[in-house]
Amino acid sequence: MIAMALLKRLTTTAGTLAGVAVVVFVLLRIVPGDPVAMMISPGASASDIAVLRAHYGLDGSLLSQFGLWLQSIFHGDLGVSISLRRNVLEVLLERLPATLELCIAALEFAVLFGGTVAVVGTIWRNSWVGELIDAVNGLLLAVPDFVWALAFALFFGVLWPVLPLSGRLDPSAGSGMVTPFFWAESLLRLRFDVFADLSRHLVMPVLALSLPLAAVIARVLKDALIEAMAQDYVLLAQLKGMSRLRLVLQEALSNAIGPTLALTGVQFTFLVGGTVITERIFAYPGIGNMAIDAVINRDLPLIQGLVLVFAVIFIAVNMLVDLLQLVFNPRLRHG
Amino acid sequence: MADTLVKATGIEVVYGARRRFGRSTAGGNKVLHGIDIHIDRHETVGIVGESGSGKSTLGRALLGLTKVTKGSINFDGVDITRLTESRIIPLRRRMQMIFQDPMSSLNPRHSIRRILTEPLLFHGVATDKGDAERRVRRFFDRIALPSSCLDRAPHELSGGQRQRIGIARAALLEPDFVLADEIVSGLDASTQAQTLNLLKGLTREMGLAMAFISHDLSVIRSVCDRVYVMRYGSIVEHGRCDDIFTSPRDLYTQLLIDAIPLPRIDPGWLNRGRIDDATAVAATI
Amino acid sequence: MDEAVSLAPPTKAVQSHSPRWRRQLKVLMSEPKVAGAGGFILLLALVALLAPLISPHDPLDQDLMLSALPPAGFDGAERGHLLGTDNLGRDVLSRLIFGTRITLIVAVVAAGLAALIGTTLGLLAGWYRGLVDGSISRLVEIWMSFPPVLLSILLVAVIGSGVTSVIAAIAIIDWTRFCRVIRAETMAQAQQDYVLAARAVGYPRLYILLREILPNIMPVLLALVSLEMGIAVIVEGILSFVGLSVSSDTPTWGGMIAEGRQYIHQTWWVLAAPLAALFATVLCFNQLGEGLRRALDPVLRR
Amino acid sequence: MTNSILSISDLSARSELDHRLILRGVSIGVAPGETMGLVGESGAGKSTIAKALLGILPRTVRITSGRIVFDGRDLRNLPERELNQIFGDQIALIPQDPLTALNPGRRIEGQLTDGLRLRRNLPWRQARLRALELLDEVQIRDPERVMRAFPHELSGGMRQRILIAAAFALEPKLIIADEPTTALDVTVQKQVLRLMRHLQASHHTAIVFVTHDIGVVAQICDRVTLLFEGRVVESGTTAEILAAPKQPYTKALIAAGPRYDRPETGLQPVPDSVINMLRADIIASDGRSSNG
Repeated sequence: MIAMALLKRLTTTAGTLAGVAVVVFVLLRIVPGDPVAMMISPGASASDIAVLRAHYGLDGSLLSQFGLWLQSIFHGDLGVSISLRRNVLEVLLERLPATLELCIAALEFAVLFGGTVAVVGTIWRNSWVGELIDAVNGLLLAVPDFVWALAFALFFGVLWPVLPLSGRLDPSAGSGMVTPFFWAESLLRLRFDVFADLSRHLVMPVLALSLPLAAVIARVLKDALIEAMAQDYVLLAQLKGMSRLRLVLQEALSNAIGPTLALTGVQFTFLVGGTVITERIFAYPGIGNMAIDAVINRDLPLIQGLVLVFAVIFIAVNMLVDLLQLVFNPRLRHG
Repeated sequence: MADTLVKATGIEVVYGARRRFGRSTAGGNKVLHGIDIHIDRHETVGIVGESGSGKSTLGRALLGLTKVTKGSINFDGVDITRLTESRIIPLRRRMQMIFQDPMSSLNPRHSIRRILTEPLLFHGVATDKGDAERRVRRFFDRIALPSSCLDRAPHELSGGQRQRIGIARAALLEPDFVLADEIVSGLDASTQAQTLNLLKGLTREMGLAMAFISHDLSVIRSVCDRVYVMRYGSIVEHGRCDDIFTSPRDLYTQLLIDAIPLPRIDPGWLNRGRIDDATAVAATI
Repeated sequence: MDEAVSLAPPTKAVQSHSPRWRRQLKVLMSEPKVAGAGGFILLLALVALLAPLISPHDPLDQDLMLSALPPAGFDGAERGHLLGTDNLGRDVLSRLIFGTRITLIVAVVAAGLAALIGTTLGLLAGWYRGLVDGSISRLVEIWMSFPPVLLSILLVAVIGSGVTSVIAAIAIIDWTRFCRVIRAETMAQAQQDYVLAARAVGYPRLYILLREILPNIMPVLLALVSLEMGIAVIVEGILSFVGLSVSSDTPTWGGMIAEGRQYIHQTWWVLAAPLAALFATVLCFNQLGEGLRRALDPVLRR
Repeated sequence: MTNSILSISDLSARSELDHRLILRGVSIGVAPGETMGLVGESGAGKSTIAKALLGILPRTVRITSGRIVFDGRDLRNLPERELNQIFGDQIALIPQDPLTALNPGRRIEGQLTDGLRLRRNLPWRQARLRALELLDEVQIRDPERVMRAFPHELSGGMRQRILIAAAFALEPKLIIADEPTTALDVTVQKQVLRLMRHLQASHHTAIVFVTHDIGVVAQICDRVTLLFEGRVVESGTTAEILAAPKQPYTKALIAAGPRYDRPETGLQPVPDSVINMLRADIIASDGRSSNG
């Protein structure tokens, strides 16, 4: 039964990927003006333009261009970035880990913080604690990552300057990191000085990205928990002498996670999308920050590469959510 | 059989069949297995069965609201099984439906006036708004509802009032045939009796034919002339109520009748008819 | 098994006799969130409309003599400039007031367009199911595989900056939010008995969608529109922050935030003022949405 | 009621929401091993009594007067710690809807053994064995498979048997059966009623059977208490109540339900005159008690 569900999910994912490829290809080709003109740096000679046109097969029909383009992507050849003069794939792989570390840290914090708030809000739902949580959560839901980032920059960066305002690592700390996964590597190699400095740089961007997700998780999980708590099986468990905390965690949580997962998945993709602006505000060297420069400089190959990377991440997240749904919802498994 | 109003022959309904280019392939579960049923004019026919017997699906199939995968349905001489939507509309007026849950069967955002008058204007039963309003008010007196209800929304009325609005909506269109799908299960004995008496009165006055679906044999006995007993999508027995209830032929019907607890002391009832639990278990997992 | 049945006669007493719409309006206003948030947004609209009259200074004229003045209450503040001036000597409060115009225009128009496209497709997908639903859902899935912010930046860069392209970008990207929610709500409503009853009466399919189902979608739709207006304000802020929104001389909150971010150490208030305004506006649209959802849903309210 | 296991005297309760009386001086006695039927139309207060006996009254309902003596002890002035030893242990519940009374996300085994492990701190292995015995006792064919199954894989009748097994697991002195067969098909209902009667005999547990179906009461209850809007209208052995009801409301309620064996007699709604008489009496007594 699970295999069939997996197969069905893979086919839809393939369909989506194909669709994304078509949209990216078309989006960058309908650009007014000659695509090459968009790509060449000023002062390039006529022969350079010809080479570029040939490279992208722009003289062939649209379909053959698309075929050529797809082929090159499968071989990992995302072209050369115009503004950075480097292979797009190489640049992406170099800066992606920074963004991944940021997103995963934000996800962990959001799940922990949002989950705790939901459980506490459920246990004391009939008291002022419950009402307070609802009110504060209502406000949190309204504040996007963009506003959080700027508010933190203002507060921690200027009024009470405790945290570094930009960058990922102080040059003085002398990283000596080998892999691009600084945070993980510094922990593994017990370089706590580097780890501490990295963390100080991460606090504000992580908080800015995770608070909106935490607010969604808190609200959705709490509603699902309260609905589960009203069921008879929780009443029976209570009569068996279970404590309130155990009632929530053992009886209600297992059934509340299913519905929460779907929404958390969607919201997490917004979080990943949010790195574009949050990294920009904190000058954090991830792929998000680079995306804005790519757009401003009309660096089409780099833009193409970035959009594809983001799309792959989003599709992977959605697939992961669907698989987790199977784990948490026995009814789906048995069909 | 001139006076047969509704006739269904060999009906099969399969839910969840994956349709490839119009042809429904294997898969999906068959809910009705070749049903033959007929209802004559001015006759009240009961359809009884436990949950999962397919009685509701059969009811909706009779009205052409559920697609039938095999067999045909005939309404007053017209084969409505594969009629296109536009061609079935004139017939719709003559076959109406009353629902079990009065809360969800009335549009929460429409006023009662709109719910009752719009169908009359749509089918031309009423010539204009004023005529429609007069008909509704006259009918309200008949079913003891205050005409001030007209300006209310459904959630502002009691359960009993909403149920009578549901009956009014069907009856006002002066249909020939009404389907009542579990309209009293979940009501108290008193309100149940009031609702059933109202319905019996209306069917007699308006000469309606009615298909009355219920899981409660006692209700069926006091409302219907004939009854069809259903189990797992098939009809196990049918006949006049007096015959079926006094001398049921099919084992399942006997089991069903004997399982009804009567409000009288009957020491032997509890242990009578011990069907082997294995069959019960096998049948239900 | 509800226990609390009053001694009232069997049929529920019928309440007052005022027409339905006035009662619905009274109910709307009784919801604190709707009254409060709605009030603030109306105020904002007034400020946008009367900007030239109420703004203390011309938002564009620079006065280098009065540059970088802190807001009132801090030492060195000038009486005429309540919220101080930026490093070019322009009055922050005036720019904020004029910035309201762009913000509201983008919010209302972009959210309206996104709602129009998304709701139409959502209704069709949720009601007609089958191929229609399949293709629309696939399109939504593909569209949601792109990060909205990056896509909007890309679109504006491609179409060219300016208010219309910002509005177009937001609408083109955020219609999926409406489509997803309205499709789910339509499918939920379609399962209710009142839809089957409408089919039994004989109304044609499209008639049922528009006259029976759509009114029941309204609470969700209205709440979503106000939420979307809040999101549109944010996206406009981001786009002008990145320098892609309106031409630089028309003041926008996002533009002010971008300048504020650059000189954050010298003139922090140039960042704080528009940020506070942005937050208050988004918060109000958000609370208005929640208030509407609770006020308009009869079941929730009872 | 000399040797009663449960004796409720003059119990009254009020709703905090609209300050109306839900129970008006209810007195009920139940002997050990006896089945007492609580009958009445919806809104009669039977479910409130059941919840009071399990200590799960909603926050908005407050008991204003009366005593509930269970096994010789007045529940209304016992410390919280002692009450927790009674509710769910010596007084158990058989719920109404088997669809929502079993946790869809957990296998049956955990839900059967929790009570044994928490209340009797039986080790895991012993609790599992006891659970298998219980499933056998409720005539479930393949206990091992059912233990591993999830609720959605089992029929309604099967799930109700499991809930009954769970109720009898801790050998309670009193079981509250809150409309236990209302959600079941009539053939399954009969099997479940037969099972409950059989288990009651072997465990000699008292049962308070809450229902609105007089037919079920006639077949399963030794004694009956008929309620109308929070007041006891009539009480006695099932035979007395059915054969010679003294109150007009009792007679009318028995006649209201349709009967397949006498189709012409059924379908007589309780006459308004009877209802108004009862209500007048209630308002009079409310007047006395509120200023008394």
